[in-house]
Amino acid sequence: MKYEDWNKISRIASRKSLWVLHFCTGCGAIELPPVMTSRYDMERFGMGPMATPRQADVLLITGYLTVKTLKRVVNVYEQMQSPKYVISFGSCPINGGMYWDSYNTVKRLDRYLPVDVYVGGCMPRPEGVMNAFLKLMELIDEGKARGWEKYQKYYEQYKRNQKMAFNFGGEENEGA
Amino acid sequence: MLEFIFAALLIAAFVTLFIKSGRIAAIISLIASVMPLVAIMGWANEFGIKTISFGIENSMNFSIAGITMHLSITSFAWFFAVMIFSLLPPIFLFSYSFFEKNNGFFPFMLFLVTAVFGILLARDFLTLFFFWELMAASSFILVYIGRDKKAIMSYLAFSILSAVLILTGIALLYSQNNSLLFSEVVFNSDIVTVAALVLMIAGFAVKSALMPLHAWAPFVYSKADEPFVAFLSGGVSKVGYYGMFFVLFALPGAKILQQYFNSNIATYLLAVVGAISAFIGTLLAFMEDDLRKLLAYSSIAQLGYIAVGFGIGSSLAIAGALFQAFNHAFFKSVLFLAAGAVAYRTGKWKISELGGVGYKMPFTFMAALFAIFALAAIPITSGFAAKWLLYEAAVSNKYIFITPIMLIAGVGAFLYSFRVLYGVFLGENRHDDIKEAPLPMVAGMFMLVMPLIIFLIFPGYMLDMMHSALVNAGIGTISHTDYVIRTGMASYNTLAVVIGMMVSMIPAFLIYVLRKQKKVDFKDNFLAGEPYEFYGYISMHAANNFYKPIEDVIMPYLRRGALSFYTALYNIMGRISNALRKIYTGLSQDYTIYIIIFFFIIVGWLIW
Amino acid sequence: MVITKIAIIALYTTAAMFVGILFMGIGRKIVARVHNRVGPPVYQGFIDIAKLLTKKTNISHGWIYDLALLFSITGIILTILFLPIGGVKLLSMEGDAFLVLYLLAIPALGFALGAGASGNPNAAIGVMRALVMMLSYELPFVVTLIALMIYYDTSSIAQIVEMQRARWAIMIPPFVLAAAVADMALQGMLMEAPFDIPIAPHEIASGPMAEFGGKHLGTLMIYKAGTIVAYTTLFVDLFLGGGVVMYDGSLLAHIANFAVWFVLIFIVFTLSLLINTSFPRFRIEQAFKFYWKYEALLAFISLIWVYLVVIS
Amino acid sequence: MKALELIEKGEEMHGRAYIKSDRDEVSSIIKKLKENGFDHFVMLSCIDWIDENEFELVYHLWSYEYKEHVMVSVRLPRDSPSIGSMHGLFPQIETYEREVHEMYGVDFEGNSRLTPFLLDGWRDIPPMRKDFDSKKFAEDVFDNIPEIKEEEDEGI
Repeated sequence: MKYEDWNKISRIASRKSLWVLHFCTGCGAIELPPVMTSRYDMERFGMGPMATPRQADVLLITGYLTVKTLKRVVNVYEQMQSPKYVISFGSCPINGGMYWDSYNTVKRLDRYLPVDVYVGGCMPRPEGVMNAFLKLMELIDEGKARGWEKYQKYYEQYKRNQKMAFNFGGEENEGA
Repeated sequence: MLEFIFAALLIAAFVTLFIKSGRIAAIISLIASVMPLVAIMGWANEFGIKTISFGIENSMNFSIAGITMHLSITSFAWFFAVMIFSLLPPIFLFSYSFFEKNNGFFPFMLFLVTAVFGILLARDFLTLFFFWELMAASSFILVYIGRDKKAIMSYLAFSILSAVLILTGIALLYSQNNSLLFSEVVFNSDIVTVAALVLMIAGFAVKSALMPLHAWAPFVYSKADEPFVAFLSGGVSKVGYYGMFFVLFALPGAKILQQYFNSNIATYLLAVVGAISAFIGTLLAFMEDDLRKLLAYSSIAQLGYIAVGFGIGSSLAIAGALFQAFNHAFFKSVLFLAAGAVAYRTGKWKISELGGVGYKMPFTFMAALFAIFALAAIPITSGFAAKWLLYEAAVSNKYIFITPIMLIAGVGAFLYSFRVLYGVFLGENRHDDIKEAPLPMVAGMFMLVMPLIIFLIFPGYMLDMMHSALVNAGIGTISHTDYVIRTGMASYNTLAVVIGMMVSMIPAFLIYVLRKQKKVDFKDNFLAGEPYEFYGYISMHAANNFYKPIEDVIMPYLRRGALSFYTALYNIMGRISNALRKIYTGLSQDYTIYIIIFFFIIVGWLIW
Repeated sequence: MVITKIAIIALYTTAAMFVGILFMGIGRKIVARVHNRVGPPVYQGFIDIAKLLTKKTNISHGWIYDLALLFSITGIILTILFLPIGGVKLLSMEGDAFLVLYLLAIPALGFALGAGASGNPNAAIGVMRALVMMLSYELPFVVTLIALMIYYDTSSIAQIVEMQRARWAIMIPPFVLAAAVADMALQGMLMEAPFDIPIAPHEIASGPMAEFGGKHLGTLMIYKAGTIVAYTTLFVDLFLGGGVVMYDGSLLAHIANFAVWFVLIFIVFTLSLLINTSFPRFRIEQAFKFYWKYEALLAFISLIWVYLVVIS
Repeated sequence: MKALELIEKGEEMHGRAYIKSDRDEVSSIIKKLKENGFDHFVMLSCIDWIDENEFELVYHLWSYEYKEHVMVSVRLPRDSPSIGSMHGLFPQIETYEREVHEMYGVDFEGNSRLTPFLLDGWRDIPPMRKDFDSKKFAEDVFDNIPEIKEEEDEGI
């Protein structure tokens, strides 16, 4: 699917009205409400929190992911309608953060889901979150935020990785 | 002509008595039921829809045991006959595949049809009562087939009550002017005639389940076979209203009541009873879990509207009432047949157990959907025109208490109509194994839905059919063309609505067509976020006690329902009969004492 | 002549829908200003709808689910056709207030069917609340409607607007009470804060819209915009004279009436928004009791008052 | 310390009463404490003394009356750790026992719900035991999940 012929209006439209599904895992969940208050006000970019995956464009993963939570995150991601983007907060989804040696924490999130924007920091401040949103808007505008296409294209590889994580590395039996 | 029809119906009834297989019996009764319909249509273009007069031309007199019965067609009977008898062919088509074995449904149904035909054609009170009893008897046997004790007992009690009321009414009238022929009955506004009128109206009201006399309806509707209940609630309840219409308007009953009380207090009471039964019927309907009981209460509510129309009495109101009767006959039969089709396939009646039937039975669902739209009076069906006339009449007569209650009952209809659609047909798919209902059933249902569409676009045709009935009853008519109804207050142009809808459907259709979409099955959505295979199967169908928050608010006020009134009545009767029983002590000398005492009373009364 | 009539109707309907979508953006701006926030740009409504309609993948749960899409837009445009806008009688000579009342039910029921077909339990509970809300706010609204009909002795909205030329209905003493009651009912119809029970995002995941995404949600946004215009125009037509200032059919009259109508529905909408921002959400029983106890009482008082005025 | 008066053998540690007991008299001690004011069951913790080849189960109780915290500890052999379930005394002990069972492998007779509780589809030895090397497990499970290989021509 050639990216350029995807008309410009729908790219502008999806950039200026991003609806956020706030998947509150780990300790980052409390970082989003300040962004909605009057000091930072993400609504001026047309962004608003949405209740269900069907209505949302951006999936916000806000902390460490255990294997059990990863199952739910993948299910929610697949229910969203593309074009969909993923932003992950904090250092845990990047490389497991301070739980790097834990038996249960998933290390690199982008092996299971295509992540468009990472926000570093062991829970970023609201300014960091705002920068992440602005960065995502830039990427959409330049046409670089195509995680959902990547997921569709390499679907088998993602599914294989997810199954391996669900079986804690083992290949044989089906994940419970 | 009439003799031929009666003969055909009775022969068919007797023949089907002895046929075992349901299929053949259904075919015979189908043919037999088409006969009256053909005759009625014959009279229509013979006399011309607008010109049927009160005449006696096509009459027939036969005498049993020396009493001559006078039967002939009139304009009111013609309108009600069209309404009731066009229900029959689809119902018999439906029951072709509903009954494998002929369990007595067909013969007694045909007896019931002859009885109804007789009532509509009766020209004197005796024939009216004779066929009324025949109708009560045959419908009682059909209820008996349902084998439910409570339904049988309540139906028996209320049929007897209605028969007694009508008989005393006739007796009082006979004492006035000792002739039974309708044409010779002369009315003078005195207490006896008024009492007779009130008793007869009450007698007819029992059959059409008005609020205080409705106690039998929920039991009977939920326990008898669906095709019979469809005809009972669709057709037979209209016979009650035919009687009421006849007594109030053909024999100038309403004018007598008006002169006697020199204000229309009596008919206003009838309107209030109708409005109350519409309001409380709706409230009870959306709290019910059994599908057929819900439809029974909704039937009581919709019939209440007709009583309101008759109560108001203006030409607008009666036209609205007759239109509503026509619509109710059709959409209520479709709903009961749809409930029958669902029960035929899933064997369940409780809404909480049903769910997702619409995906596997799309045609039954479509028929029920359209009937529900007609019931909820949505402007895309003919249901709205009827209710619109009633609202216009009520507002133009400045009835400020009846109109809000009626409108709220109308809006309440949305609640239980969604309950039926969601609880039974939509929601999470719990019935994967069922197939669509057999073809005859679906055909029967769609034949019943057709008139609702025809009279959506051209309500004028309906008003033409009513025209002769209204003119002969001395009620004015409504100015209307084929698709515009004009009343003093405003006008309703159905063509504008239909064209407006077509035009405004274009943007929606464009959006629907331009973007392609992917069908998604259920497992993907109702467990949003939870991995389906891990969690096992939890039923997520929010069907039972659906309106719980409202029930808790309304139920305390409805506690003293009509049923508690009847149970109290039952207890009193029980105590009185126990007391009376003590008289029969079984000793012969007590009886001789009673005879002597009675003899003295007679002698004393003669001397005094 | 017919062509110009159709052109006017088409123009006014699209203008009304345009104003509705504009009001969604303005509404969010006003709410933001009350929260001392900057708030989205005024044309945010258009962007949201454009984004939703240009979604790449759309999901559907069967033909009944798509029915919601068809019903909602058809119903709301049909309702706007039957409402006089700025004094211009589109089709409202053909139908009357009862027709509009029931036309407003078409999208609600079609939308409920779509939510029901989506199979999501949240949607079913949301629809139950929406229908109960409709039942509750319908009683006071209908009673005030009847009061108006009895006073003006007509049930057609166009004639009511016609008769309010000299004096707006709200200036007549009994109708001040009726207007207050109707305004609270309007709060329920627009599903603003104290009564946004059916679309509560926290408890039932935005209720009936739980499974609507992409173009279905886009049509729902257009329907929401339509309802904003339809309900406020209904209120303005019944109580504030339908915004008719100049009566000759000239172009200037059209523009003046349209402007006055725009200002009036803006005031009514802002009033409901200010109530929206200052109230938490009611529970469904509280809303039902509120409408059927206090509001109905006030409504019946104004009805009887009008009845007495009419008789004397 | 009120707890020490109640049960003789025990000493005071960091301001808390510390009572050593063995397998079969633990429930009687806890029952006694519960009846005399220690009605708040704080938690059940387990320590893995790998060099002494023993598990130590510590039942923490608190009394609002005396404002005292008492720790009843039990030593279990590491290879076959099993003890009677206490959920008769305090219902919530059942959940703590499930967690200790899943994380350490201690068996509690009488607790019917020793099913997998926090870990999903776990097939290794209970992870909190000292002989379980979490770092190595994390590396060989999560680190060798293969990269997503993309065809080079369409580098995004």
